[in-house]
Amino acid sequence: MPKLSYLKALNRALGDEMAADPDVFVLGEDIRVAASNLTAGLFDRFGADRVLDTPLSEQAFTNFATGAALAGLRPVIEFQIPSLLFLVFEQIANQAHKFSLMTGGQCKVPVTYVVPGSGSRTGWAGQHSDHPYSLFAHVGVKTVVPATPADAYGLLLSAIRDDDPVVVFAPSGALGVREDVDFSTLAPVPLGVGRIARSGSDVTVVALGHLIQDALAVADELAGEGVSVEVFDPRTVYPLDVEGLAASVARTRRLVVIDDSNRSSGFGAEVLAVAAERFDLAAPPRRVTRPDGAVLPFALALDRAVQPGRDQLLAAVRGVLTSGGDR
Amino acid sequence: MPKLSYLKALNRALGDEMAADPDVFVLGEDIRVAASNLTAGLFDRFGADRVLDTPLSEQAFTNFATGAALAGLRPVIEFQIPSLLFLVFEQIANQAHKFSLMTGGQCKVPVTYVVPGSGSRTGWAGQHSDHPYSLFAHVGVKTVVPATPADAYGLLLSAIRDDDPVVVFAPSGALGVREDVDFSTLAPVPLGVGRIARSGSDVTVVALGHLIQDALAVADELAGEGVSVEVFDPRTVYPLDVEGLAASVARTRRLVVIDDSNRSSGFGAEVLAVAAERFDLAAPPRRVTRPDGAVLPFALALDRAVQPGRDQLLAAVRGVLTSGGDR
Amino acid sequence: MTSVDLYRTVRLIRRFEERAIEFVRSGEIVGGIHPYIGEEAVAAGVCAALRPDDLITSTHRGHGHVLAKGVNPARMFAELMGRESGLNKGRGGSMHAADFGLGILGANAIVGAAGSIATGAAWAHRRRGRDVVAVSFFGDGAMNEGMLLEAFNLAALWRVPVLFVCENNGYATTMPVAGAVAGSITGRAKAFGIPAFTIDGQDPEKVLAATTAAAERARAGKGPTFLECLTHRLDAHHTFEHRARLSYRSAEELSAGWSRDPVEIQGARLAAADRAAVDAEVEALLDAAAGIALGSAHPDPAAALEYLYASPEVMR
Amino acid sequence: MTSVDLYRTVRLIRRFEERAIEFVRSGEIVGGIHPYIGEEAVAAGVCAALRPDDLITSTHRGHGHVLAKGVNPARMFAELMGRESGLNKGRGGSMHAADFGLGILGANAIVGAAGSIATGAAWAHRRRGRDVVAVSFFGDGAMNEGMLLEAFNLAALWRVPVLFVCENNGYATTMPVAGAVAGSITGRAKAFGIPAFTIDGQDPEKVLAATTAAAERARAGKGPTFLECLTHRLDAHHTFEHRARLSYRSAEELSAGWSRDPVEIQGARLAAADRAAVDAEVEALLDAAAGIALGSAHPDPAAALEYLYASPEVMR
Ligand SMILES: Cc1ncc(C[n+]2csc(CCOP(=O)(O)OP(=O)(O)O)c2C)c(N)n1
Ligand SMILES: Cc1ncc(C[n+]2csc(CCOP(=O)(O)OP(=O)(O)O)c2C)c(N)n1
Ligand SMILES: [Mg+2]
Ligand SMILES: [Mg+2]
Repeated sequence: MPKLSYLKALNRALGDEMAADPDVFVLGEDIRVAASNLTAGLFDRFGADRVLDTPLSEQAFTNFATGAALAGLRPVIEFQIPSLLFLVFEQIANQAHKFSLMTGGQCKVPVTYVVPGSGSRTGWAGQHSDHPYSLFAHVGVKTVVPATPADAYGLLLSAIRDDDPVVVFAPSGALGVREDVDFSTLAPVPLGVGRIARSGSDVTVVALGHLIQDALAVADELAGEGVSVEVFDPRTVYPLDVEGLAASVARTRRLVVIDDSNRSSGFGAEVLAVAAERFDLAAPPRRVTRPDGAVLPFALALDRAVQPGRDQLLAAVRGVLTSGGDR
Repeated sequence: MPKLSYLKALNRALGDEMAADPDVFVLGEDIRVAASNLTAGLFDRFGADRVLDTPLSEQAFTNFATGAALAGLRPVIEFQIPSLLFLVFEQIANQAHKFSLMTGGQCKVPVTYVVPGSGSRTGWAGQHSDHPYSLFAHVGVKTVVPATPADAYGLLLSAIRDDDPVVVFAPSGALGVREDVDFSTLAPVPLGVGRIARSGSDVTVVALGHLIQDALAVADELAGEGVSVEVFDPRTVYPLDVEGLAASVARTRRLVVIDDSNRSSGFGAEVLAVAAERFDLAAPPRRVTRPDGAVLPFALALDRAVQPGRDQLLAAVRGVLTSGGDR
Repeated sequence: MTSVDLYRTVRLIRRFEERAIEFVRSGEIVGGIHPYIGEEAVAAGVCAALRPDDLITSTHRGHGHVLAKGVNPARMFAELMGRESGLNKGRGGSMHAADFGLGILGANAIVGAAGSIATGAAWAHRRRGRDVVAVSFFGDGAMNEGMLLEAFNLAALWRVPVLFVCENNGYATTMPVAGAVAGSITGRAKAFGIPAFTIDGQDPEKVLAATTAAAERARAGKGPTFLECLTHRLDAHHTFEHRARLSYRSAEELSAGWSRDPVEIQGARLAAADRAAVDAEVEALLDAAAGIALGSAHPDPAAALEYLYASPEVMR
Repeated sequence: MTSVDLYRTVRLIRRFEERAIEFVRSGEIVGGIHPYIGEEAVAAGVCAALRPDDLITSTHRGHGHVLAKGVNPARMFAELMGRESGLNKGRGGSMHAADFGLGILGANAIVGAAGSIATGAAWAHRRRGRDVVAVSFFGDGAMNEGMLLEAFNLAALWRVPVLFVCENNGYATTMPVAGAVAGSITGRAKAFGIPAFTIDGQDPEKVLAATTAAAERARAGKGPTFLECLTHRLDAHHTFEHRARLSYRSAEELSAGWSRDPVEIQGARLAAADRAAVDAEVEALLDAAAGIALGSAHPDPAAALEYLYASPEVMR
């Protein structure tokens, strides 16, 4: 079977959907020459009206996409760096997201925002290393963080087809992931539905995006010690697949989340809050996250120290396995 | 003793600190005539160089304040409406917040951002009714939501004196609160330290800002039924006073949060996550929040329906009091 | 569009606003409004130049724009009163009136936000081969919002059929233009290569003429035009000002503004009998509209989150 | 400032960048850099006109700015290598070099962000009675960022002693100016009432002269000036481009740029022996600097969050 890389899967999904639906177009910076490769080949295939190279005017082009969506199109915006989402936060959270309710359902805003290379990029430092998916979950904008090439393909497709704004984070650490794929099986992956990335029975590890690889590695390592780790990949940050998570935790009764957000009021907090409200756990759950308020320092070892990693996950999993007698 | 209103307390704190420290100045829209009353009297007292009426250029004047702070001043920005914080999210989260770490501690950015009238303002609808304090907690910007006039005074003072950026949310629903105050006792209230707004022994209700009034009302009502509710006011959203909260919960072993954020990945989620990690509760905790992704509809009854209220809090408290036998 | 039609529109807006202010006073409208009184000629003249399928975006001070574009006053009153029969089913209120069937993409409560939305919508229609024009209304204060200036650039670069209509009423809330706008308003548009004109915004016929020319230019594929309409806000920034006294302009300035009342300017062009007939017609229309609005149902609080998502099926 | 001094600066920047690119290739610098090669005359000329207590803000392509403002090349190399002895103690890297002791308020990785920061800092100093001038460097691409345009307005309104230096190198990454900037670059500044000049950015003496005049004007309380410096980026947008082939400009265009190499333009003004002496001096300086940087310690990962808060005591 041919290998498909995550980045190529995104590119393929975008191209397939542009071919299938003439209302889909893509805009962003340096997308004509496809600096990030997300749009590789698309300018030649679809021309300047469907692949719109923009000036550095993120706020205006984000609202421009909202306007185009209100007029019936399905824009996809590529954002070169994750912090550009801070710059257009008003345009997404306060404009695109609110149109449907505020107009009493008169319109829809099917815009997809894609960040190819979210989270830390080695050596890009503080202003280019954010992973702000929890912010969008908080304001209620549909948000996905695919982990595998097939999911990258399928979730991007669903995002574009969804009638609401959807943010797609493609973590830097996942872009290079490759997978054997039968192309004929590539299909939309529904928003809001998680998957079991690895089944297990002793503890559920919730992970997203590139951290799935770490979760699987930790699961492997612990398997050698006779511990059976289930890895649950919600795929969609918001809406969260609470039922899928509940089903996993019902089996394992132990829970650890690894999350590349900052700790406070992040995705990990949400998972633990749901656990506190609804799950009957045998031990207190744990979260492995970026620290509160994290700013990623430039020096590589410091950058790595601030990101959640395998060692911390291992320690957290061990922690929930040994604690809990008092519950 | 004289009565002090919450809004007047903010105004007094700002005036006192401007008198005490010539480096403090305030900028914002319509602050010369003091449209919101936050700056009432200050233009006449301190002049145009200390009370700077700005054009509608929120992004630039937010960074302008950062620049002035880097040059040694202590700017206070008034934002007329809460969603302006979305518009300047990059300038706060990605600029002001990051300067200290990224420069290796060479500088500080002591800017205070004040929103007099955050949350729902009756009849101002979807784009003017946000309460985005959880977003700042997530990115790690110090954030306070005072509940009483004395706290409004003391927390604003501490915010201005703090060497980091601090966001001060003054909820619309709290601005009119009045309190008997001996002015000579007005003093800074430290950031990061909560208070017990009412002591009790059966359940801890965590509330912030205007919701303290609802929490106290519910506590009153339940007192009539023989239930003793402790109301914990963290005052600071970030950093959260986990020790204070832990001390309260250690006594009550039951926990409900009422929070005017959206539910997902909000302040309520953080409190429940901390509870799940650290507290030994007798019953699953609950949160009473805005719904996921909430956009406040204009019609009054709908606006109210989307905000967390007393009835929901009452039901949640009753719920945690009766559940928990299975733990 | 005859002089009578233009008069009918300015008169309709004026009387709608006066009644709306009454409804604010009586508590039927909660939260207040930003009255358009004094600026009616801009909305009337601009919208008279548009086709039904042309688009507009409006502002916090938007009642005039949407009335001029043809909304049913009963549905607009109902919206202001938060009723289910309102334009937005009571979900939007004064600052968000929208009627997509009439090309009204919504009023926007964020100053400067809608210019780029209008630009995107106009571009989308042109891409589909339609010769639709979009108008974005905004105030002098919006000229200082970077996102609006960015929109000028996109519109100019891509020759988008959008008209930027700046209602320069001299103030952004309490901030006078001179304190807020360095350089000139039209100079900013010209800097992006957009033809820009300053016109008398008190005279609907002049506004109509300028807009007609700009719309033709846009339809012909020649790109955006900018119109600075000099006008006077003759009432409060917002009805809260009726209670809070904010001192930022003099009584003389206000009465000078009243001497150029657009209702009088346009009304003077009609024979007295015709004018009286229109006045009566407008009154009857608004009586009926107010009655319908007052009689219509409040939305069900249980449906508070209806319409939150257009694709709610994935929400679980 | 003599011709020799200006030559020393352009030569220093050039050789610093060439060595930095080598360090990227060898892996000593992680994450790559945005080389300033070809644009050295702008930084050299501008900073030569400044006093030590004047301020600058810089960009993602900022090594030249900070070197010209006087940073120690050893500390700059060390910063690029993420060492504790770096300007920012290894916490900032290529896009964030700051040296507050030298008036360098930091490079900024967000295009268009720093203009308003420089404006605020300059305003603050003036309020304190100091006649300090701030310079904000940015590229042609930044001219489309609304927040920068907003900064022009504040600076002009409040007559802030700030100079806006636009390095027009023809491209924002791969986007040519003509595709991105409607109207003209200087026209945008003029629209805010800011005097704006287009100058030859390859000649450090011309840049120095223009900046000196602008700085005097600012110090005299006459407000901001805008300088568009026409220049050529003679290397990649970023070193990643050395691997990824992006086709957006021709070989001819690039070689035309090289025919106006600022190092040659300024070097030609020196006697051969003087030039050789400077070259040797620069090489010795950079040899030593690189050696110091390579030999200095990596920060301790346990201190990864040091400096996160300036008032950490409230963090619990
Ligand atoms: C981005 C933004 N900043 C501030 C506000 C608060 N605000 C609402 S209307 C207004 C004044 C707008 O002035 P202008 O654009 O001249 O329009 P006018 O009210 O005069 O019609 C302000 C400051 C807002 N709604 N949005
Ligand atoms: C607001 C913002 N948008 C996009 C980027 C990504 N980016 C970094 S540099 C750059 C090009 C900048 O062009 P220009 O301002 O002309 O400066 P130059 O690189 O030519 O020196 C882009 C798009 C960014 N860092 N910030
Ligand atoms: Mg105005
Ligand atoms: Mg450039």
